[in-house]
Order: sequence, then C-alpha cells, then structure tokens
Amino acid sequence: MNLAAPLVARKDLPGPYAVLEFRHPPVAAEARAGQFVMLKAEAALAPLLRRPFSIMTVDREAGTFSVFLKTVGPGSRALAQLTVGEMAACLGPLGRPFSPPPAGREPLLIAGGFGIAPFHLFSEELRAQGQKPRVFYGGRTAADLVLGEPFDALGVPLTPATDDGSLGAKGLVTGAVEAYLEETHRPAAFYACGPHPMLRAVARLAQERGCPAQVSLDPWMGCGMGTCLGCVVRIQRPGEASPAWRCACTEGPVFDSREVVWEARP
Amino acid sequence: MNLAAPLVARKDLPGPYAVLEFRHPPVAAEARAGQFVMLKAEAALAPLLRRPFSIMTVDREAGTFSVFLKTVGPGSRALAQLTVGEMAACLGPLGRPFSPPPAGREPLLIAGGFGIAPFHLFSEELRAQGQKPRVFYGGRTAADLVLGEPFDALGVPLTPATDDGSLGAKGLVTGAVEAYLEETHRPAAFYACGPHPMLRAVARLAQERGCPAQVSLDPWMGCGMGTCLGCVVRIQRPGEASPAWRCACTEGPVFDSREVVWEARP
Amino acid sequence: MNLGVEIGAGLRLKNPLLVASGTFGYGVESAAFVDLASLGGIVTKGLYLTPRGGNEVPRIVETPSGLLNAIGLQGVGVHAFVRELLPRLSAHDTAILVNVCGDSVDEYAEVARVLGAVPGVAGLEINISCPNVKKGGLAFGSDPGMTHQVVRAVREATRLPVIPKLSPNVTDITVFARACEEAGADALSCVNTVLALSVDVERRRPKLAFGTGGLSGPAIRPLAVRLAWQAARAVKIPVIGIGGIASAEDALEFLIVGCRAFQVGTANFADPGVHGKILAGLEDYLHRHRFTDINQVVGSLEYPGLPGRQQPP
Amino acid sequence: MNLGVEIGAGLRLKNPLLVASGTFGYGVESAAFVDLASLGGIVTKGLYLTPRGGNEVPRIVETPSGLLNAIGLQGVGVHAFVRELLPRLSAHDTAILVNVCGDSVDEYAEVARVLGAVPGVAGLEINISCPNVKKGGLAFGSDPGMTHQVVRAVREATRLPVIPKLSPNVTDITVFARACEEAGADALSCVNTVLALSVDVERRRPKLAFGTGGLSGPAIRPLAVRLAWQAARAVKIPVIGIGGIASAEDALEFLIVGCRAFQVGTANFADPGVHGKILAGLEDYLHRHRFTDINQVVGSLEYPGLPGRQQPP
Ligand SMILES: Cc1cc2nc3c(=O)[nH]c(=O)nc-3n(C[C@H](O)[C@H](O)[C@H](O)COP(=O)(O)OP(=O)(O)OC[C@H]3O[C@@H](n4cnc5c(N)ncnc54)[C@H](O)[C@@H]3O)c2cc1C
Ligand SMILES: Cc1cc2nc3c(=O)[nH]c(=O)nc-3n(C[C@H](O)[C@H](O)[C@H](O)COP(=O)(O)OP(=O)(O)OC[C@H]3O[C@@H](n4cnc5c(N)ncnc54)[C@H](O)[C@@H]3O)c2cc1C
Ligand SMILES: Cc1cc2nc3c(=O)[nH]c(=O)nc-3n(C[C@H](O)[C@H](O)[C@H](O)COP(=O)(O)O)c2cc1C
Ligand SMILES: Cc1cc2nc3c(=O)[nH]c(=O)nc-3n(C[C@H](O)[C@H](O)[C@H](O)COP(=O)(O)O)c2cc1C
Ligand code: FES
Ligand code: FES
Repeated sequence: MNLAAPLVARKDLPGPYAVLEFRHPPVAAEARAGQFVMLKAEAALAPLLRRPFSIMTVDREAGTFSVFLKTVGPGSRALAQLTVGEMAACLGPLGRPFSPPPAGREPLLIAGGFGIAPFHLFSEELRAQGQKPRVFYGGRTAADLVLGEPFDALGVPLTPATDDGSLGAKGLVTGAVEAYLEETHRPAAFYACGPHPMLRAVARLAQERGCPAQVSLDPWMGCGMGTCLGCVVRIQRPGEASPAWRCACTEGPVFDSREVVWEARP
Repeated sequence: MNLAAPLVARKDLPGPYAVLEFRHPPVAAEARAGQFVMLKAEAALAPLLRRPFSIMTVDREAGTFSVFLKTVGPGSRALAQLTVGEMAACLGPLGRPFSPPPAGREPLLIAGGFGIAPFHLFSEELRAQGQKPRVFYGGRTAADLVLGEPFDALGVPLTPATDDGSLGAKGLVTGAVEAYLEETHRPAAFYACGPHPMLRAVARLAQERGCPAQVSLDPWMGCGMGTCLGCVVRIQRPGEASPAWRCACTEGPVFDSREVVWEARP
Repeated sequence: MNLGVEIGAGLRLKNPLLVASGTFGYGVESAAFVDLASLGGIVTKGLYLTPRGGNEVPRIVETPSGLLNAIGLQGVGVHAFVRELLPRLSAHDTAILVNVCGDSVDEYAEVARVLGAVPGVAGLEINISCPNVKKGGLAFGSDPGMTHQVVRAVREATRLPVIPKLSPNVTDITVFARACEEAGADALSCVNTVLALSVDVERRRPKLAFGTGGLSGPAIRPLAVRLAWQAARAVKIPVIGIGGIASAEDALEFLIVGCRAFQVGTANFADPGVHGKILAGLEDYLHRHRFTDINQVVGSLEYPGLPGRQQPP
Repeated sequence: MNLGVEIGAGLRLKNPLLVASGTFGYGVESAAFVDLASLGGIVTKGLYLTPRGGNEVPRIVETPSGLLNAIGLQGVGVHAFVRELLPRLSAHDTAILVNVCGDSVDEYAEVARVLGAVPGVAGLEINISCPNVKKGGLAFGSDPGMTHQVVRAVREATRLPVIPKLSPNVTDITVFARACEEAGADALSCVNTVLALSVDVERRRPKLAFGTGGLSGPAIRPLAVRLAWQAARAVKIPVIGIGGIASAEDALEFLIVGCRAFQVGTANFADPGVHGKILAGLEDYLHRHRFTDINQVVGSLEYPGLPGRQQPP
C-alpha cells in the first residue's frame, strides 16, 4: 500500500544510525520479517526515487512500524532529518519474507551492519513459533553494533563480532558462526542480511556445512514493484537450463543461497 | 562577502511569514538600508540558486542581521525550515542602498507586503540622522501586515492600508499616502518597496506631486553579482540617448523612479 | 468536463495520461498499487520477437533530478506476452499499447504482425530510439532514411495505429517527425531517453555496467518540451509528449505546446499514486481556466513572434 | 602535485579550472568575491564587434537541477572590452580567453583579428553554439560545413589559440569535433547549453520572453559528459569539458573521460566560493589515488568493451 506515513517517534543512536517509527496501518498489519518498504521524505525535492528499508519492528495495535536507518547519502539523510509529525512517502510491505527453518534446525541469524534490522521482527516471529533463534552481529568496529539491546529484551542470545575485535570475537562474523557450530554440532539453518561479501561468505559456509541458508540481497532498487528492472539478480533455479535475471524486489530480497549466482555481481 | 551563516534566532509570524536572524559579521558591519543578501539553505539540494532577501535589521555588536521571510516557493521554504544552528549560504551585502532625502523633505516609506523589510533598517538610519520617517504599509488584508510592531518600538508612525479595509484605510496604500499629503501639504520624498504595480503607482504619484521617489525593484535575480544578467531592468538615465539594461543587483535594486522605464516589464 | 482525447486512427483514450514504456512493466505488476482503469492507457515494456535478457547490473543510477538507465530491453518476447500477459491485462478497462522493438526492419514488422493478429492491442509504439542496445534502437531513430523504412514496414504489416517513438538525440527532430508522417505513422511519441554517461570517479568506470545509458526524469523536461513542441508544429498527426512529467503542471506544458496526450515514465517509480494526482490536477486546471474540454488546452501556446494560438482540429 | 594543464597551441593553465563564458561576466565583476588568480582561466561573456542589448526579460528561469536562460549575448562589444575591461582584467594573474561571437563568418574573423592585435588575450573560444540569438550562434554550430567555415576563417585571422565551442544539440558531435580539428582548431569546448523550452501554464506562454532558452546546470551533466567523451575520442586536440560542474567529483568525470580542462558555469551563480572547493577536492583526489599529476587522470576511463585506458601524450 502506498501511503503518506507520518513519523510518530524517532530514537537517535550513536553514529549515523537512528530508529524511525512511522504510522502505516497496512504495513503494520501485514508485514513479515524480511520484507521492506520504499521510503522517501515527502518534502524533499531530491533525490528523485524512494529508497528500500527493511521492516525492523511492527506494532499491530498502534498501526506503526519501525526501520533501522543508517545515513549514507541524500535519501537516507532526508529521512534522518524528519521530525516527528512530518511525512514520508511509503510503499509496502514489499518482497518475499524469510521462511521458517526445516524441523530440527536451529535458526542462526547472521547480520552485518544495518543488516540486523529484519532479524528483530524475525526473532519475534520465530519465538512465537516456539523456535530459539540466535543472532550473530558483525561490523567493522564496536561503533557499528548499535542495535544489540533489543535482542536482550527479546531474550535472544546475540554474539557480536568485529573486524578489529573492539567488541566480541575478532574477525568476520562467519568466524563466530563457525566457532559456534564447532562447539555445538547442532544442525543449523542460516539466515543472512548484510554486505554482499558477508552474504557470499555465509553461502560458502552453508555449502561446506550442508545446511540451508536464506540470504537477503540488497541490490540497488528503483521502484520496489518489479517495473524498473534495476534490481535484478542472477538466479539459477533447479530445473532451469540457465540462470535468469530475477527482481530482488518481487522475487526477493530473500533468496535461497544455493540459487544465487554469486559471480554475477561486479 | 560569501560565508556560511548560521541561523541564530527565528521568530515565526502569522501566515507564511517569519523573521530569521543569521550570524554574518561583514553584512552586520557594512549593510545599509535597501541592500540585500543572496541566501540559500545550505543542506537543501534544490533549488539550485540562492534567493535575494532585503536586510531588515543588523546587530553590529553581535555580528548578525535579520531578514523578513515570506514563504512562496522552494527557496524560501527551505530557508523557512532552517532550525537554529543550521547554515545558510549567504552572500552580501549587495546592491545600492537608499539615499537620504533632499533637505526639507519628509521621508515617506511606502511598503507593500514583504516590501516593509528594508524600511526597518532605513527608519533606524533616518532617525540617526535626525529625520522623522513615516511608514505606509499596504497589503491585501490585515493578515499581510504582520510587521507593524517594530516600528512602534522605533517610534516611527505607521499608517496601514488594506485592499479589503480589514486594517487601516481601505484601498491601495498610495491612497493613504495621497490622503496624508492632502492633509499636511508638506514636501515629501517617497521611498517604495513592494509589488511592481505598487511601485508604478508610487512613481506616478511622485510625478504628479513633483516629489522625488526611490523605488526598490525586485526582478528575478540569479547571482547578485552582476554576472548572470538575469536581473536587468530598463533604465533611462538623463543624457543617455536611449534606455539601457542595467543590473538591478549591482546598480539597484534602488532606482530613481524617474529613470525606470515602467513599460518594459511584462 | 471532457478529458478524453484521440491520438490518431480513431484511437480514443478516456484521458490523456499514458504510462511510458519500460516504466510500468507489462501493466500487471502494478495492478496491486494502481487502478489500471484510471489510466488513459498503458504502453508496455519493449518487446522483440524472442525473450531478451537485458544488460548486466548496475542498470540504473540516479543523477540530479534524473535517472540514468541501461536496462537493455529485457523482456519476455512478443509470443509470451500475447499468450500469458495480454489476457490478464485485457481484463482492465484501459487502452493497451505495445512498445515494439527489433534488431532488423523485418523483426519490427514481424512483431507488429503478431500483435495485429490478436485482440486487445489498441496500438503499437515503435521503439526506434532506445539508446541501450548494441543493435537497432537508436541506430534506426537517428537516421531519417532508416526511420522511414522501419515505420513503413510496420505500417504495411498492421492495421493497428502505428506510433513511432522519436529520439531526442538528433539535430532536427522535425526531419524525423516528417519522415514518420510520410511513412504512414498515425501519431508520434516524443521523446525517448537522452543518451548520457555517468562516471564512478573512484573506480574510473561508467556507473552503469553497459557504459552509457538513457537519461530520464525532470532533468530532461525542458528539452523534451522543446522537442515535442517542434514535432507538433512539423506534422499534422497527433504527438504524445514524454519527458520528466511528475505533476499536472508538467503534463500541461506538453499539452499546451501541442501534444494530444502525454506519458508518465520515471515518476511511476517515484510514486505509484502520481496518476491520480495528475488527473485531479488537470481537472482543477480546466475548471480554474473555464475550459470544458482538455482538447481546448492542446496547442494553446502563445509563442513570441509566431502566429497566434494553434487550435486542434 | 601538479595541477597545471596545457590546452593546445602552448596555452598553459595553472590548473584545469576555467569559468565558463556568460557565467562570470568579464571577470572584473566578481573580483570582489573571487580571487581571480586562483582560477586556471576566465572565459569572458560572448563578444561581437559592436555592443548588443540582449533579450527582453524574463531571461532566466530555474528548472529541476537546471537553469534555463536566454540572455541573448548582451555585451559591450569587442572594442569597449579591449579599451576598458581587458586592461583591468590583465592585472590578475590568470589566463584570459574571450568568447567570440558573430552574425556572419566575417564578423567572427574580425572580432578575432581585433583580439589578436592586443596583449593580454590567451585564447579565443568560438561561440558557434549559442541557442539564444536569432542569427548566427547555433545555426553555425549545427551544420558541419558552416562550423568548418567559421573556424577556418578565425584560424586565418589570428595566431591565438582557437577553441570552438560545440553544441550539444546535434545527432553526432564527433562530426563537428573533426570538422573543427580539420579547420585548424587548437582545442574544443564541450558543450554549450541545451536548447529547451519551459512553459508558464497559467499564462500559456513560454516562461522566458525570448521563448526557448539554453539549459545548463547539473541536469545536463550526464549528457555533457557523454558528449565530451565522444568528442575527446574523436580528435587529437585537447577537449575542455563543460556542463553542470559544481564539485570536484563532477569535474573529475570530465577529466576521466578525456578532457584536459573543464569549465564551471552555472555553479558560479550558486556559489562564488565553488572554485576553491573544487580545486581542493582535486588535490585530495590525486592524493588519495596516489597520482602526482592531474594529467594522469585525463582519459583514464575504463570503458566496457573498449581498449584499455587512453593516456594523454
Ligand atoms: C531490501 C533492502 C533493504 C534495506 N534495508 C536497509 C535498512 O534496514 N537500513 C538501512 O540503513 N539501509 C537499508 N538498505 C540500504 C538502503 O536502501 C540504502 O542505504 C539507501 O538506498 C541509500 O540511499 P541514499 O540516497 O541515502 O544514498 P546513495 O548516495 O543513493 O547511495 C549510497 C549507497 O547506497 C546504495 N544505494 C543507493 N540507493 C539504493 C537503493 N535504492 N537500493 C539499494 N542500495 C542503494 C548505493 O549504491 C550507494 O552504495 C536496504 C536496501 C535494500 C535493497
Ligand atoms: C532585491 C530583492 C529583495 C527581496 N527581499 C525579500 C524579502 O525581504 N523578503 C521576502 O520574503 N522576499 C524578498 N524578495 C523576493 C524573494 O527573493 C522571492 O520571494 C524568492 O526568491 C522566491 O523564491 P522561491 O524559490 O521561494 O519561490 P519561486 O518558486 O522560485 O518563485 C516564486 C515567486 O518568486 C519569484 N522569484 C523567484 N526567484 C526569484 C529571485 N531570485 N529574485 C526575485 N524573484 C524571484 C518568482 O518569479 C515567482 O513569482 C526579494 C527580491 C529581491 C529581488
Ligand atoms: C528504466 C526505464 C526503462 C525504459 N524502457 C523503455 C522501453 O523499453 N522502451 C521505450 O520506448 N522506452 C523506454 N524508456 C523510456 C521511457 O518510456 C520514457 O520515454 C523516458 O523515460 C522519458 O520519460 P520520463 O522522463 O517520464 O521517464 C525507459 C525508461 C526508463 C527510465
Ligand atoms: C546565464 C548564462 C549565460 C551564458 N552565456 C554564454 C555566452 O555568452 N557564450 C557561451 O559560449 N556560452 C554561454 N553560456 C553557456 C555556458 O558557458 C556553459 O557552456 C553552459 O552553461 C553549461 O555549463 P554549466 O552547466 O556549468 O552552466 C551561458 C550560460 C548561462 C547559464
Ligand atoms: S526495484 Fe524496480 S524492479 Fe525491482
Ligand atoms: S542577479 Fe545576476 S546579474 Fe543581477
């Protein structure tokens, strides 16, 4: 649904991060973890197009949802500058959500940077299904891991990892996941959202360990509706002769890691 | 001088009006009544160019100046949305100021709408020279005359006039001026700032009454420096064979009403 | 108040708003977000005889007030369109125009023939101006002789209204407009995207994988209005204005310079609700200016030094 | 770190930043706001033999990320320039290029002759691409034969570096680039403004009194970069990139596609401090990318499917 969504609350976090809560009843009612919205500060004359943001939490009663925003350029900046009461043009919920893990597999949610966003809602969904998700949260340095607390509140264990070791295990987040697997030897199902190299690493790990992985890709998106064909990713589906371009906005952003043709991306 | 000028204070007035105070020591130090600045909200990506605004007051000690802003489009809106501490790109002071009246003539300052702005500083200048200026302030309706008080504070008599009679005399502000002249029979010098038709009416009245008039024109201005040639107005100077285009930004905005070729403007 | 217009060969639209090719998929994608019946018409994504994969990514990048794209005419091909998509699309009460592409004159004609043989297609827009393919496209649209050939071949292949889509990347668009008219075109679409290049200075490579791309959006509107105006004055057939339209005011610029209808492209991406706003704005304009028919606005431009306002037939 | 460049016939600039014709007056106007000695060079407002009044107002209107103008080459004429302005301008340590206009081939040549006879002029930019005059201008720049004639005539009239300024309003800019090179041009300026039209829908008239105008600013940058790239690959003489440059990154796009220098136009209006920012940004870029000379960046574009990076001589 395409609506003008008023900003109802905002929480500024350290660095370029903030959590913005918008009123948009259809998103609040229908959103599933892994889905996203296309957002634009209404008053802003530039940039031209909306930007995709994962749905982090929903409040079904209040008819609101929140996004975890990292300011990186004009679109995110215009959103970051919204004051409570101001409007964002908002289309959503969009895209295919994460699907629950196969029976008997422990859901490991692997996040890099703002990729943590969808795992908040996903953790809630999994808990509601009686599952026990576990989050691995990676970033360059401690300053990038600003969204840990909410998971404590949810009672979801979170393992941080930083490239510089300033918080949690030193090195890539996939290293922390491997360590955990070594230690538990439990069958797992991976869910990954974050920078492309991290997603690729998770896909590789999943293959080595023979466990399923759902990855949330983030190609550039122009419309979110399947019409601009800007967001296409190469997907090789079983039974298909050759890989095909598929819209991440309508057939993703969540894909089975085995179907993603990882080389395609420059 | 071209500086990033922080907004140090703002006062929102009824309707589309506000008074914005910026810190810009060179403008504060040098500005004379009738001069203007080219302003743009720094963060705003659009519009492209700065916009001209009259200097309303200066605080030489604090190194600040203020403008009286009417929001009419993107440029003024972006300025109206500035919060204290945010920056405006500011070039000034620019243009030729009002010059004092010939000896023995009473300065009548005739304003329409936001044209009142320069007369605040001009009243201060005239009072400092021992002159007794009198302001005539016209608008469509009472709601357009939001800047009266400051003149009471300055002890400058102000005669309002509105097209609908909702405040002061009913009809054009020039009518109020005529009434005043009828009543006093004192030799006067006109100063006018406001919409083009009002300026033309003042020029006509000045001619009938044989008294000098300085008018502040407001053509579209692209640069304020005399380089875009977008702001030209037709001026016929005594001794010149034919009218010439002159830049309102460098040779104006204040002109002798007798030199302005009034037909030229569409 | 009448918003209905005719864009040649009896092709009537309930209102002058069409969605531009390549910015609305095959129509069905957006049905969830847009009431298709509210549109004057839909122009589909460009179609060849066979499916096309399109270009590598990145395919799209934003520029100041513009969008640079090199999708490369990814598409399902005309047969799959006729078989799977056209039936679903026909369920909606709006005019369906198909954007016809080809690597050769014959392919254009063949695609037209296929579409002429099935119900539900209201007209053909001939894409001789796509800058994002290695063969055909712009090559046909930047040579008056080739343009004439393609249009003539399509004209002979179908009875459907034939609407060549002109390129802005030419010295004199009136030459191409007349070539199309002579070749039997029923109307003209003006214009396609502007051939452009945007560079990633950190990597010293084009931002788009394809290299150059087509520029669209508000940035090109003043150029597109000029071209549509020149084309409309050069021919008798109707002209459909395209380029940077995102509001009723933008659309009115094209109507006033002589366009009978207009297409909304990039703005579909920015706001799926843009169509309702534009149509409401047009009605409001007619009302304020005491017009009763949108056609009264068409060609009403008063241009300095030119004989008064042109009036539509 | 070297920012110095050469733009043909031994014309050396201390840095690649020039201010574009018509956006910096005769240089002297801005001396109060800009340190002229910090500029690589100044290109003056266009000059004819005699003074010109220019067009009616409104002459300028803003468009999305762009500026539409129809000043109409208002100017003091070459004689007054040489007499009154050139001496003042020469006091500043920067290269002075004069933008040469004419209604006829002879007038171009005559203006060039006058300027060749006085000290202080570093080069001539030949304006065959102004869209805002009824005679000359674009007419010369959109016909390769005329272009050749004008450039040849100026070439024969002076020993000063001759730099034709090309129009973006053509189908194939390489034809014009080569025509200029053959006629003896020392360098090329790419590009002038884009012929465009903006309509006041309330009054149903063009927003500009002249009617059409020339579009400039960031809106045209992707088009201008494409044209400068094509021109630079078509000729051996240096190309000066122009169009929508407002930052170091914008300027680098033009350098990377093969321009030896660039001009800043509309951005002069928006920010008289833009030059310092751009030059600082260029130095920072060279530093970050471990270049020691701006010329190493020139033509360093890696374009898909094209033989590696072009290197400047
Ligand atoms: C499905 C999905 C979910 C996302 N969720 C979040 C989130 O929860 N929180 C968050 O902070 N960010 C999220 N992003 C990324 C976010 O969309 C970009 O950071 C944002 O679009 C940047 O726009 P900008 O104008 O601020 O910066 P720009 O200057 O436009 O771009 C800065 C960087 O962001 C990339 N980018 C720009 N536009 C897009 C786009 N439309 N789609 C994808 N990448 C783009 C550019 O390639 C560039 O690398 C998500 C992206 C996708 C595709
Ligand atoms: C010397 C001078 C002094 C001025 N002083 C004041 C003042 O003290 N307070 C105030 O509120 N306004 C003042 N103005 C008018 C103010 O500059 C315009 O209202 C403003 O530029 C509108 O810009 P915008 O983007 O908000 O609206 P736009 O949508 O750009 O334009 C709205 C209207 O303003 C006119 N306009 C737009 N840009 C300019 C421009 N650069 N120069 C002149 N007119 C323009 C347009 O023609 C249009 O009619 C002054 C103008 C001049 C020339
Ligand atoms: C992403 C994208 C894809 C396009 N695909 C096509 C196409 O397949 N066929 C075509 O004729 N035009 C295509 N166009 C051009 C548009 O139909 C339109 O002519 C152009 O975008 C200008 O209009 P706008 O500024 O409103 O977008 C495409 C434009 C965009 C932005
Ligand atoms: C107001 C204005 C006046 C101009 N006058 C001239 C001129 O006299 N001669 C000329 O060759 N180009 C002229 N130009 C074109 C510019 O020199 C430049 O080529 C064009 O504006 C593109 O650069 P920009 O986008 O940086 O402005 C003018 C441009 C503007 C905006
Ligand atoms: S974002 Fe436009 S098609 Fe996916
Ligand atoms: S505003 Fe540019 S010359 Fe006056």
